[in-house]
Formats: sequence, C-alpha cells, structure tokens
Amino acid sequence: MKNWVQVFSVIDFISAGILVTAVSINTFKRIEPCVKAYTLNSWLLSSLTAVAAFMTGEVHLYAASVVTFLSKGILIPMFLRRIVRQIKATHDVEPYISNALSLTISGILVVVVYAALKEGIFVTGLSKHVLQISIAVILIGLFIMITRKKAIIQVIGLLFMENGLFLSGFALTFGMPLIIELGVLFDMLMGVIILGIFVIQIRKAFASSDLDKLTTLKG
Amino acid sequence: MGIENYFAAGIFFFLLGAVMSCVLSGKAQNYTYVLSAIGAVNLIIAGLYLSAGTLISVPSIPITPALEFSFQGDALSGFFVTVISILTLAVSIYSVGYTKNIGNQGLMGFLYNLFILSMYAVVLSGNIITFLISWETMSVVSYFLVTFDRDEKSAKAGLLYAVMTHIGTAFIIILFLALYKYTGHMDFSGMRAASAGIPKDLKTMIFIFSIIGFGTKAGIIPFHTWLPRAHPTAPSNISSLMSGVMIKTGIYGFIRINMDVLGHGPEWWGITIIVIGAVSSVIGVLYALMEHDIKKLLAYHSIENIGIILLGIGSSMMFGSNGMYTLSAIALIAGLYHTLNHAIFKGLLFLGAGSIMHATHTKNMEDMGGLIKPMPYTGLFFLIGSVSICALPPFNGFVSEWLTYQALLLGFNAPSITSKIISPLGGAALALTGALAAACFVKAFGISFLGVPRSPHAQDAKESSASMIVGMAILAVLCLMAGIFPGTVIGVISPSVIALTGSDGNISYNGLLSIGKTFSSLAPAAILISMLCIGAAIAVFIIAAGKRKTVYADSWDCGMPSLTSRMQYTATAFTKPIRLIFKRIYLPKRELSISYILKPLFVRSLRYSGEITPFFERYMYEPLTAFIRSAASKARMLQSGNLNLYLGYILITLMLLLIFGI
Amino acid sequence: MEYLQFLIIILFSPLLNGIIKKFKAYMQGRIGPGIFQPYFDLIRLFRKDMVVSVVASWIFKATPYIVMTSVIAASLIIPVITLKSPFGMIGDVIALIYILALGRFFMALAGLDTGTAFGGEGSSREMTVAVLVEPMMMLSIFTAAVSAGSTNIARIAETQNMLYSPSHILALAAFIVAVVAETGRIPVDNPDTHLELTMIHEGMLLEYSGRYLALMEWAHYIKQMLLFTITADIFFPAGISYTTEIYGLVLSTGVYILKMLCFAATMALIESSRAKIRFFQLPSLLGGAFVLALLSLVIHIMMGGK
Amino acid sequence: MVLILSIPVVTAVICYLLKSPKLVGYASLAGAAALAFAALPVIISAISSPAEMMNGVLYMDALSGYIMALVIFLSLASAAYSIGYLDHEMKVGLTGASGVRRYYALLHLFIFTMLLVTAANNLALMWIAIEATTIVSALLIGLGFSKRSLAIEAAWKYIILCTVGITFALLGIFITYYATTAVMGGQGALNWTTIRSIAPKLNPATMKLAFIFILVGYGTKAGLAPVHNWLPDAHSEAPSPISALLSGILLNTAFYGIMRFISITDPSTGSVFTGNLLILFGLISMGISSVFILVQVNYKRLLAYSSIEHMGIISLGIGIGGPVGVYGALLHIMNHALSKPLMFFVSGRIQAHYGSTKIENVNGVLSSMPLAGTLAFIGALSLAGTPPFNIFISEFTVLRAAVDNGLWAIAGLFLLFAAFVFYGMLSAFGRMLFGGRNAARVQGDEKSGQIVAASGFSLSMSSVLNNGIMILLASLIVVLGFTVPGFIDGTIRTCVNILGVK
Repeated sequence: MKNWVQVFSVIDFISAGILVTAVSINTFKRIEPCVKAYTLNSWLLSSLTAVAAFMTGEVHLYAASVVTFLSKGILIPMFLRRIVRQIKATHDVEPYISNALSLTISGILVVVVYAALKEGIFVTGLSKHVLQISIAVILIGLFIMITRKKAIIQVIGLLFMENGLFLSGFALTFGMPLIIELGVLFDMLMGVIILGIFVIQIRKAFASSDLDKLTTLKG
Repeated sequence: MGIENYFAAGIFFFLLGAVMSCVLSGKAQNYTYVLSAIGAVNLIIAGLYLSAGTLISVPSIPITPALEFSFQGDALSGFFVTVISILTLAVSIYSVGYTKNIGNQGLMGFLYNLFILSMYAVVLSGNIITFLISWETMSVVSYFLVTFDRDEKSAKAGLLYAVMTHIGTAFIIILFLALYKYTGHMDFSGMRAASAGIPKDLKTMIFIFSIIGFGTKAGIIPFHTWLPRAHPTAPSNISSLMSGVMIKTGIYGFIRINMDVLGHGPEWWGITIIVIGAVSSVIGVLYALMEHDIKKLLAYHSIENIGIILLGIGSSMMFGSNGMYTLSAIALIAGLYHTLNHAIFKGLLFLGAGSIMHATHTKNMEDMGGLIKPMPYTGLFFLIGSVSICALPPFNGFVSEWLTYQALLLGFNAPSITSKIISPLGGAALALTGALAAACFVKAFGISFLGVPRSPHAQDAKESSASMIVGMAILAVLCLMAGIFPGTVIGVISPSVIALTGSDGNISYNGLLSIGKTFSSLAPAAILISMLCIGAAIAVFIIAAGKRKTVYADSWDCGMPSLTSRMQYTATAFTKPIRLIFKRIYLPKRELSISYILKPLFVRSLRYSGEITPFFERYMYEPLTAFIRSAASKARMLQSGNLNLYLGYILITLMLLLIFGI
Repeated sequence: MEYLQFLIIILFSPLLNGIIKKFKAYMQGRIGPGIFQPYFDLIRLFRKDMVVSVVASWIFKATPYIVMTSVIAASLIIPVITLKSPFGMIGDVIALIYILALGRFFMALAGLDTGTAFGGEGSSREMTVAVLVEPMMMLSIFTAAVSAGSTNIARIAETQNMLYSPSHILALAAFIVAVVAETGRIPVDNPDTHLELTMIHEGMLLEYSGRYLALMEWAHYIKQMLLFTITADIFFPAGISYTTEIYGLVLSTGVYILKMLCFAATMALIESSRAKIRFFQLPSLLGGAFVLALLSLVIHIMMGGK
Repeated sequence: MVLILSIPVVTAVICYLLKSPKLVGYASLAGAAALAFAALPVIISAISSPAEMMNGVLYMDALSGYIMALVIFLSLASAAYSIGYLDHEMKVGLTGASGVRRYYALLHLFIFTMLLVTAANNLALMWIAIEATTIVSALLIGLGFSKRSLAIEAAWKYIILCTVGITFALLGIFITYYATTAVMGGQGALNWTTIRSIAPKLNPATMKLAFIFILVGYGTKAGLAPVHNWLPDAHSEAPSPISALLSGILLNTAFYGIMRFISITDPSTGSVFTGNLLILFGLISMGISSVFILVQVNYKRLLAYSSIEHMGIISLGIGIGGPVGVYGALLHIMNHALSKPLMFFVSGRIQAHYGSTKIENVNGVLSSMPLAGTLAFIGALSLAGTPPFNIFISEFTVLRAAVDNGLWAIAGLFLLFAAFVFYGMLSAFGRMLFGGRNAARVQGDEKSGQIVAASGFSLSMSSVLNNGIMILLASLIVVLGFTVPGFIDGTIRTCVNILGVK
C-alpha cells in the first residue's frame, strides 16, 4: 500500500534538503543563522531516519530518529545558543575567503564526491544519492572548519560533519545497532559540551574567540 | 692457565676497577687504576696467545632470537688486543698520579675502564650486531670522556665528534646489512665463507662505505675534522688512549671488512687507499705544523700516522689484488707495525703533554719554554717520543717507515702503470711527511722544553709525580725496544698477516731484518750498537785531547744587554717559512689593526693577527650544515600554529589518498 | 782493509773541503788558503776553551756528539772503494738518509736550546730546507733503486755501471741540487757568512765554541764528503771494486780520488758562478728539482725499465 | 575483566571525593597498583589463550594484552611520579587542592578509556573509547598548570583535530560494516573476531576505502605526519606525567586500532596496499619530525617531535611487514614506551628546577641535578637510537627488515633522518646538561630557593618514588638494550602471528 516511488523521492528530497542546509552555511555572515541551519539539518536528518524506519519497519531506526531529534535537534542547538550569548562574540563569521568562493569550492567538493564514489561500489537499498550527499556534507563541514576564524563556527562545522557521518552510516547500513548509535551519540554530545566549555575558556583567556589569536604554539 | 682464563681475569680486573672507582673515595680512588693495569697485563698475555693463532670463541648470548652477541678472536684481533693492552698498561699506571687533580674521579675511573672494555669488545666481536653495539658503546663512552670537563667548548667538540662518528656508523650499518643480505650470515666468519656470492658493484659500494664509515673513526682526510677538536679536550690519559688505540679500531674494521671478509678486490681499491693515505699524512702533518696548542698538534699527527698506516695497507691491498702475496704481506706487516708503533709513541707523547699541562696549566706552546730543566724526565721521554714519531733511527718509528718505504718501492713490480707510478709517489709523500714531522717536532720540543721560560707558569713548573713518570718510562723503553728488535714484533704480527695474505713476506730476521724480495736489509740493533761505540770513541778522543776549561755565560745578545724570553724564536715564527711556502694549502690570512691617538699621524698601537684557513671546515662542512639548518628553519613554516591550516592538511591528505590511494 | 774504508771519509773530509776552497780561490783569481787549512782550524778549535750559554741544557752539550756519531754511522754504511763493505748490510740508503736526519734534528734543537733569535732562525730555516730537499732526494734515489730493485747501496752500485738513460741524468741533476742544499752551499746557503740574514747552518752553530764547534765543523765536512761519495756510488759506480783483492782496491781508490776531485771542482764552479738566492726563492729552485726527479721516475717507468 | 575496567573508575571517583591532596596522590597510586595486580593474571592468560568476554564485546589476546600491560605499567609509573610532581606544583602555587583532585580523577578516567581501547573487540566500541581518550586527555591538558592560555590553545587544537580525524575513522568503520553486510547479508558484523574470520571474502575496493579513512582518522590520533600537528602543542603543554602517558602509550593505543584494522584489511586487499600506505606515512613522519628536531628550541616540543619520529618508525616497521619488520615495530612500541616517559619525567624535573622549557634557559643540569642529568643523557641517547640502549635494537631490526626486502632507499632515508635526530637530540641536551652550574633563571630568586628544595633530593616519600620510578625506567632501558627477555619475546611473536604475518 505504500507508494515506493513516492517514498524513494521523499528520501531523495530530504537528503537534498540536508545538502542544501549544509551548503547554505557558506553564505551566512553571522553566527545565528548557522545555528539555525544546523537545527534544520538535524531535523531533516531525524525525519529521514523516521521515513526509513516507516519504510523498513525497523524499530531501532525509530528510536534512532527520536534520539537524533532530541539530542541534535533540541539539546545541542540550545547549548550553542547559550554559548553564543555567553561569549558575546561580535556575531560575524569572519571567513578567510569570500562567501562566493567558498560556495563554489563546496560545490566542487560535491562534484568530486560524486565523481569519486563511482556507481557500483555501494548499492544501498534506498537511494543512489544519500551516500554521496552524506560524504559531501562531511567534507563541507570540514571545509567550513578550515575557512572560518571563529571557534564557535568550528564547532558547528564539526557538528555538520557528524550529521553527515550519521547520514552515511544510515545510507550504508540502515544505521548501526542501537547501542552503538547511542554510544556514539553520547560521545559526540560530550565532545560538543567540552568544546563549548573550551570556547568559553578561550573567550576568557584570549578576550576573543578568533582562532588566529591561537597561534602562540608553533614550530 | 689457558687463554680464556687470561681473558676472564683481565676483564674481571677492569670491571673491578670500574666498580671500585665508584665505591672507593679519596686517595684509594686513584689506586683503582692499578687494577686496570693488572687487567692490561693479563690481556697482553691473552692477546699474545691469540695473535699466535689460537682461536677462541665465546658461546653467544641471544639479544633477540634474530640477533645475538658473539665474541671470537683470531690472530688479527689478538694483535689489536695486544696493542690496546700495552698502551692501557702504561696509561693506567700514569693515571694513578694524573687523576689526582681532576674532578669527579669516580666517574672518571668508571668510564675509563668501560672505554677500554668497549675497545676490546670491538676488536673481539664476532658478528655485526656485536660489533655495532660495542662500536657505538665505545663512541658514547668516549663522547662522555671528551666532554668530561662539561664546559661549553668540550660540549661543542664532543657534539661534533659524536655526530660525525654516528654518521660514520650509519654507513657501517648499511654495509653490514648489505653483507648480511648477500651472504645470509651475520657473523664475520660466515660472511667470509660466503663472500664469493656478493655482486661486484655491491662490493664496490661496501668498499666505499667502509672508507667513509671506518675512515671517520680513524680520522682520515677529509673526515678528520672531529679529531683535532675532540682529542685535545679530553683528559690527557684519555686522549692518549683515543689517539693511540681508539682510532686504530677504525683501521681494524677496515682490514676486517676489505681484506678479511671481502678478500681481494680490484686493484684500484689499493691505489685509492694509497692516495688517501698519502693525502692524509701530508695534510695532517701540514696542519700539525701550524698548531701551537700542543695537544691539537699531536692530534693532527695522529691523522698523519693513520695516513702512513694506510700507505702500507693500501699497497698491501694493491699487491693482493694482483696476486703478489709476498709483497702484499710485506706491505701489511709495514702497516700493522706502524699501527703498534704509533700506539706506543703517540701514547707517550700525549702522556707527556698531559704532564706538561699538569705542570704549566697551559696547552699553548708560546707560554712554555725551558721546561727541560724543571722536568728532566718528562723532557727526556717527550724527546724520545718525538724522535720516534719523526722516524729517526734507532727508534721504532723508523723501522715501520722503512718497511713502508720498501713496500712502496716494490710497487714497481705491479703490472699496471698507475700503481707503478702511484707507489713511488707515495714514497715521496712519505719522505715529505717525515721531513715535515721532523720540523714539527723540532718546534714542539724546542719551543716548549728548550730556551728561556716564556711565562711564569713555565718558570715554576714542577716535575710530575712518580707514577706518571713510570707510565711514560714504560712507553719510552718500548719505543726503543720495538725499534731495535723488529724480529720480535714481526713475530707477533706475522700470524695475522699469514692469515690475511697467505704469506709471511719472506722477511727473515736473524738480528738482521732482510727482505728477500729486494736485497735490502736493516739491522737496527747493529746501528744502535755502532752508534754507541762511535759515541764512546768520540768521547775517548775528546778526553784524550786533554782537559779544557768551560766558561758559562749569557747567550750572544748582539751586544745589547739582557736577552728577554720575548726575543726568542716563537712557534709562529719558527713555522713561518713553511706557512709561506705552502700558502696555497694554508691560505693564511693576516690583518693589521691600528689604534690611533690622532688619526692618521699618531699611532697608539699596532696589532697583527694572522690565522690559516681551515680548508675542509670552511669549504666542506660549514656550507653543508648551513644549508641544512636554513632548510630546516624554512620547514618550520609547516607548523605555523594556525588551526585552520592543520585542518587543511587533514583534508588534503584525505583527498590525495582517495585520489591516488585507490 | 774493507772494514776501515769509512776512515777514508772521516780522515780526508777536511782535506776535501780545503780542496774545494782552493778551487774556488783559483776561480775567483785568489791564491786562497792551503788545502790543509781545515785541519789547522780543527786542531786550533780543539785546543781552545769553551764558552757555553747558561740557558743551554744537556741537549746543547750532547748534540755535537750525536751529530758526529750520526755522520760516522752513516759513513759506515756506504761503500767507498769497495762494495764488499761488511757494514753494508746493517742499513740501506734510506737508513743512511734518516741517520743523517737524526743529526740534523738535534742540530736544530741545539739551535733553539740557547734561546737566541739566531739559533731559532737557523733551525727554522734548516728544517724548512730539509722539508723541501728530502722528498726530491728520495725520489731521485728511488729512480736508481727501482732500476736496481733494491735500496741496498752496494746492490744499486752493482746493477748500474754507467749513466745509460735520460731518467738517470734527470735524477742526477735533482740529486746534485739536493747535495748542494744539504751541504749548505751557495746558492742555498753561504758557508762562509756570519751575516744573520743569510745564515742557515751557521746560525745553529752560533753559540758553539771550542771543541764542540770543532766536532760540528768536522761532522759537516764528513757529511759533505759522504754525500759526494753516495752520489758517486749511485750514479757513477764505475770503477769501484767489487772484491777486496788489493789490485782492485788500488784502482778503485784512484778512481775514487778522481771522482771526488771532479765533485770538488763542480761545487767550486757552482759556488763561484752563482749568487746566493733569497731564502724564499728556494722553493722554486728545489721545487724545480723535485719536478726533475719526478720526471726521471715517470720516464723510467714509462720506458718499462726493469 | 569488568573488575579491571571498574577499578580505575572507582579510583577516579575516590580521588575526586577525597579532600586532602596528599592522600589523593597515594590513593591514586594505590588504585593504579590494585589495577596492576588485578590485571596481571588476566593479561598472562590472555597472552597464552585469547578469550572473548561480555558476549564478544570485549576480547583479549596477546596483542591487546601487550598494549594493556604497557598501559598499566605506565599508569603506575605516572601515578607514582605525579605525587612528587604535584607536590611541587602546589608548592610554587601553580595549582590548588581542587586542581589536584580533578587531575587525579581525570587521570584515572584517562587510564580507563585506554584500557577500554585495548580490551574492545567491537570496532565501534573501540572507536568510542578512542574518542573518549581524546575528550578526557583534552581536559587533562586543559588543566595546564604552567600557563593557562597556552594550555587551552593546545587542548583546543588537540580536541578539534582529533575529533575531526576520528570522525573519518568512524566513516571507515561504517564502510567496513557495510562490507561485512555485503558478505553476511542482513546484519553486518562489528566484532573484530567475526570480521577477522570472514576477512578474505570482503570486497577489496570497499576495504581499501575503509582503510584509508581509518588510517587518516586514527593516524591523526597516533600522530603520524602530515596529520600530526596537534601533537607537539599538546605534549609540550600538558603536565609532564600526562605528556608521558600521551606519548608513551596513547599514541600506541591509536596505532593499535590501526593494527587491528590492518589484520582485517590485508586478507582482502593484500598486504601491499596497506604496507605502502604505512611506509609512506612512516617516512613522512620521520622526515618531518627529524627536520623539526634539528631546529627545536623547546625541549618538551623536541620530545614531542621525537614521539612523531618513533611512531613513524613503528608504522614503517609494520608497513615493511614480514615477521622481522612487525617484530621490530612491536618491540619498538615497548622501547619507545619506556624511553619517552623517562624523558618527560626528567624534563618535568628540569622544568621545575629552571622554570622554563626553553633550551637556552637551561644549562649545567649535570652539575645542578646529577641524577636527573644522568638519566636524561641515558634517555636522550636511547631516543637517538644509540647502542647499548633498547631503541637501537628495535630500530636495527626494522632496518634489517627493510634491507631484507631490498628497500635500500628506505633504509638510506631512515639512517639519514636518524642522523638528523641524533644531531638534534645531542646538541639540545648537550647544551642543557653540560655547562656551569647556575640556579633557576626565569623564576624569581625568592621562589627559586624553594624550587630547588622541591626538586632536590629531600628524602621525602614523594621524591623517593619520583626518583625510584625514573631509575627503574632507565635501568629497563639499559637492560633491554642488551637482551629481550624470553616472555616478552614470546608475547611479541604471538602478536606477530595475530597480525596475520606469515
């Protein structure tokens, strides 16, 4: 009774949305929209999981989607906002390169991924695109981290990488065993919290959250 | 009592000495060196046994199952053990008195014994891993001894030494591993057995690497730069060991690999070594002439003598590859004989230098002078050492150089024109070296021991303590003995020579050292005796001529009263003609600095300062190190401290791997 | 008889020096002192008292004996009128050169011993000259030794009877330069001067007087004759007797006298025809000689000689 | 097994709750000791007979036993060393009681995570554990007694880079999981033992991809150049006992993950692929680190770079492969894990005495603190790969493996870089150790008095432990330079078999 074709396209749509939210980071000049983009991205991720769960009827996928929603969709964004408020940073992203350039580069990344992951290596039951997109998201996250000066943005970039990671895990394997998912999630959560603490520390120690202040250790 | 027991006893005594010197304190600490002396005596006996051809091999101890310690000795090792032990005996006795006035005696005694043991280990090691470990242990311990004073200067010298010898070791490791790969054996005897299977080019590589690796330790030009820095900074008893025997381990390794393991190589190997030897000897002595730091001077002479040794070994290889085993044997005997001699007289000279520094607290000859009066014994022994190193009859240096001359002269028997010409040229180089050495030691002895004291230190110098004198006396006597009884020495050498070349060079020695190949002969003993008789005759003649009065007066001062010590010829002045004649090599610089009262009319003072350019340092090593350093400093850009950059590295690495990896 | 042939050198060396002086005088149009003058000088010196510097050590006193000993020991080795010298076996030409070097070594030390500038200057220059001379001497001897296949003097003398190859002539030329330098003659050194700027050998003897000086002078005469003799042995061995029967000895004695006279004449000729050259010109002269010696050797080997 | 894992956690809690800083120290030491006693039998049995625990989540065999033994030994060592170290830090007022408590608690959590890495059979669990080590140790570095801001900077870089890297590792694990699903159908496997059994059937292309991600991911953590950049900062800014743990064993646990992966990758892709990658990383690591050692001005960074060099040597050995190469690499892991902590301990003492980590501010150590100076020399020479010390043996073994396989170029480069390192090490430490006696320069005089007192040989319990542990390490270094005891040798050989080297 399910309309497979429709479902497939749904998954593709959602994953496309994930990609778009990821790419969109390149365009923002301020921090808040980035956080928003991340929230959206997480919601899309969890909904994707939910759809897949509905499709395959795997229970643990439902659980995974819920957990994802709670942690990535609610908790972390809140946390991020608090940090942003706390550090009272000038809310500019301060990229090293112009947004236009970074947009093009991340576009190129996507193309590279599509080129690199040739058909045939991975045949996932769901879609041809999800894996490519997920890896693209990972790389874009890394790219964001490379090109932005603000510490907080790096955290966001990292979070995007993780979302991409989850997506890829999902694409490859319908998700890991739940316990593993949870463990990984927990780890991530801890990591983000610690990072947040450090962001604040940096703010305290250097009176700025720009990374180009953090270049005392060299050579 | 079998040979093993002598070894065991000797090693035990050295270990005991090492321990005791740490345990004991005060005066007793000095006397721990007596233990080392006893150990040395034992090992002299053991070494003589060994060199007589009794083989020993100790059961091997596994490090990892793949690698194991194994010691085994043959005639060659025996000879080197003997050489090391002889010098050790004298130096140990000397050290009893010498170490009284150096700090941290416990450490000194410990390292001293360890150093000697490591040298034994090197010449006795049976496989490559044992050799390498002993070899590097020797280097490390000697590094600590070089830096014993712990001041900046010695630290620098030690660093240079350690690094150069380490690089040398790297080459040795490669050539050992190459041998191992192609012979499948790690022990030398196995390698020797299987050495036929080694491809020709690889043999060449091994030969070249062995020149670099062992040559660095032996201090051949141009790998010598560490030597004149490291040897002087060490305490004198140590520098005497280093110069006397440690650098000989390089010679040992070279012979072991190129003459024993590899057998006979192509002719050009030998010729190369002859050329290297000639260059080293001449350049070494030339630089020695310009040194006024007495220990540096001696160190440069070590380079020279290594060159002379290589002349012998090189021609031996050259003959060997042409299948002329008799001649090869003669040449090798010459080389090994000089190895022994150099150990003796260079040891003696360094000990003498030690006594001088002990008495005058300076290494600079320009501040010495007239020392022969306050310290007559030291003076006499230093004189004997100088005469021996200048290869003047009837002392030992002469015999070995005579043999070397014979070997080089016999080069005309070689088939190829090159070796026909190269060997006599080697002879000419040897003659030049001899003359320069004579000049150098006239300077060294004349300036420091004769004339008027040039400084208050020299003025109130005291003769050194009894044990030091005894230590030197032993070596001085040996200088004479090895000079007039060549038969005995050759008796010790010939088993290893026979083992290596398969011939005894048909040198007969019934009081008269005659080489069957040429009809040349030498009877050092007879020369000595005749000299004594003649001297006596002259004395008689003088006495017969009747008694005459001897008036003591000032030296001729050209009529202007009171010669001061500043009017004497200085060491710098003495060597000036040679400096000018060989200016193409020395590249001497002199600058004149004038300070004026009223420029340009009234001059307050004029200062001349001159120096010679240390060619190899200036044009070989300094540019190289400078380049490496600058390159390294540029490379530090990679770690700029920017996190984004580091993240970039990760991305790039990943990308490259994804693109090229799969 | 053959045991005593070295006495010839010891006894007649002053005479030879006198003869050279006489020749020189003739060439310079003087009458000059008698040929026995050196003997009278020596005797006079032996009679005199000695003045010794207070600075001097035992080296200074020992040196005359050592120098004398070395030259006599050297003259033991070489064959003078017969090759059947019993002492010939105890040393060869290399030994001979090094025995002479022993004497020089101590002479140089003695020069430094008294702490005067002249002594130092003399010994410094002496050693420098030695540095330049010895290699070339060796090389030129090598040429002969190589063709003889031995360094034993008698052997060398046997194997070649006449100058038969260009290489020998070159070697001889080099060797003569060496002899000139070793005997301290013009153009290298001036034996009759006491002007400090020029003296080399005399500089070292400056502090000596009385019998020590006599010994030194005599030793110098002996060394000179020794060098002539060895030149004769190596390059013109012709006429020297191989055996010891009396007839041969007489003949070879005659020949020997002739040779010595020739040498004396040559030396006189050189000394009076040339001026002493500056000290720092020496390298060019001696270096040139070195090149000659080298050439001679190379040619000899190229000729595939023995 | 659970017991073993629980001990450190409990100790951590206790340490956090205890009030008096002195007590905390000894409590932590006791905890470490207890851990050692508890673990010893398990490890021994594991070496002889591999065992799965907790239905296959945990797994112990010789390899994990080997690494775990090193972990525990070093934990004990640094726990013992920490006491004296923290005493001094408190004396000079760089930290307070709360800092000390936090330090010990984190230390034991850190130990726990590392134990978990070695014991994990489930690859994902291993990943979680490794990530956990990053987080905990980042906090430890962040404590940064000496200079707050630098410590934070170092910790920040450390955590960011390692998390990013390790993210890729997780991707690699997913891919592996996918590969196994392809083989097993339906549910894939994550347990190393299971994957090992089906390894030959895995799709090579997939596994290649997976391995590249794993290599970059764990490689970052293991400090392989060119993704090593966090390492010098973190190691130089962390408290000395922590630096010792970081470079002594943490890097090895990360590399342990790589080794586990190699043993499941090789059967499908063939060992050439992984081998070449590892050789490449190894050479780059040696090259870069040697160059940096040559011109280093800060001795703790110098030691950090030397860690990179030694990780390079290890990966070179594994990459060259063959029994000899792998044996050498595994032996090298142990040797490095003995020498490097010694050096960090000593450098901690030196830093305490001279109050600076700049080489030019330190000189005359041999005169001012003879014991530390001597030990420093032993350590430095052994790190420079000089006989008769332990590291020479393993380096020589690796070199021999290279020559056995005819990799002359690699052997040549190896020796070249080794020479650079030797020069750098010796010049740096020569400058520090020799020279005249002079008191602490950077610290003010009024302070330096008590500093000397703190670092001098007052026969307090702490300093006895402090010296004792360093002397123990040094003597081990010397002994292992002459012989490798039979049981160690046996263990390593079993590990070689486990890594599936024929």
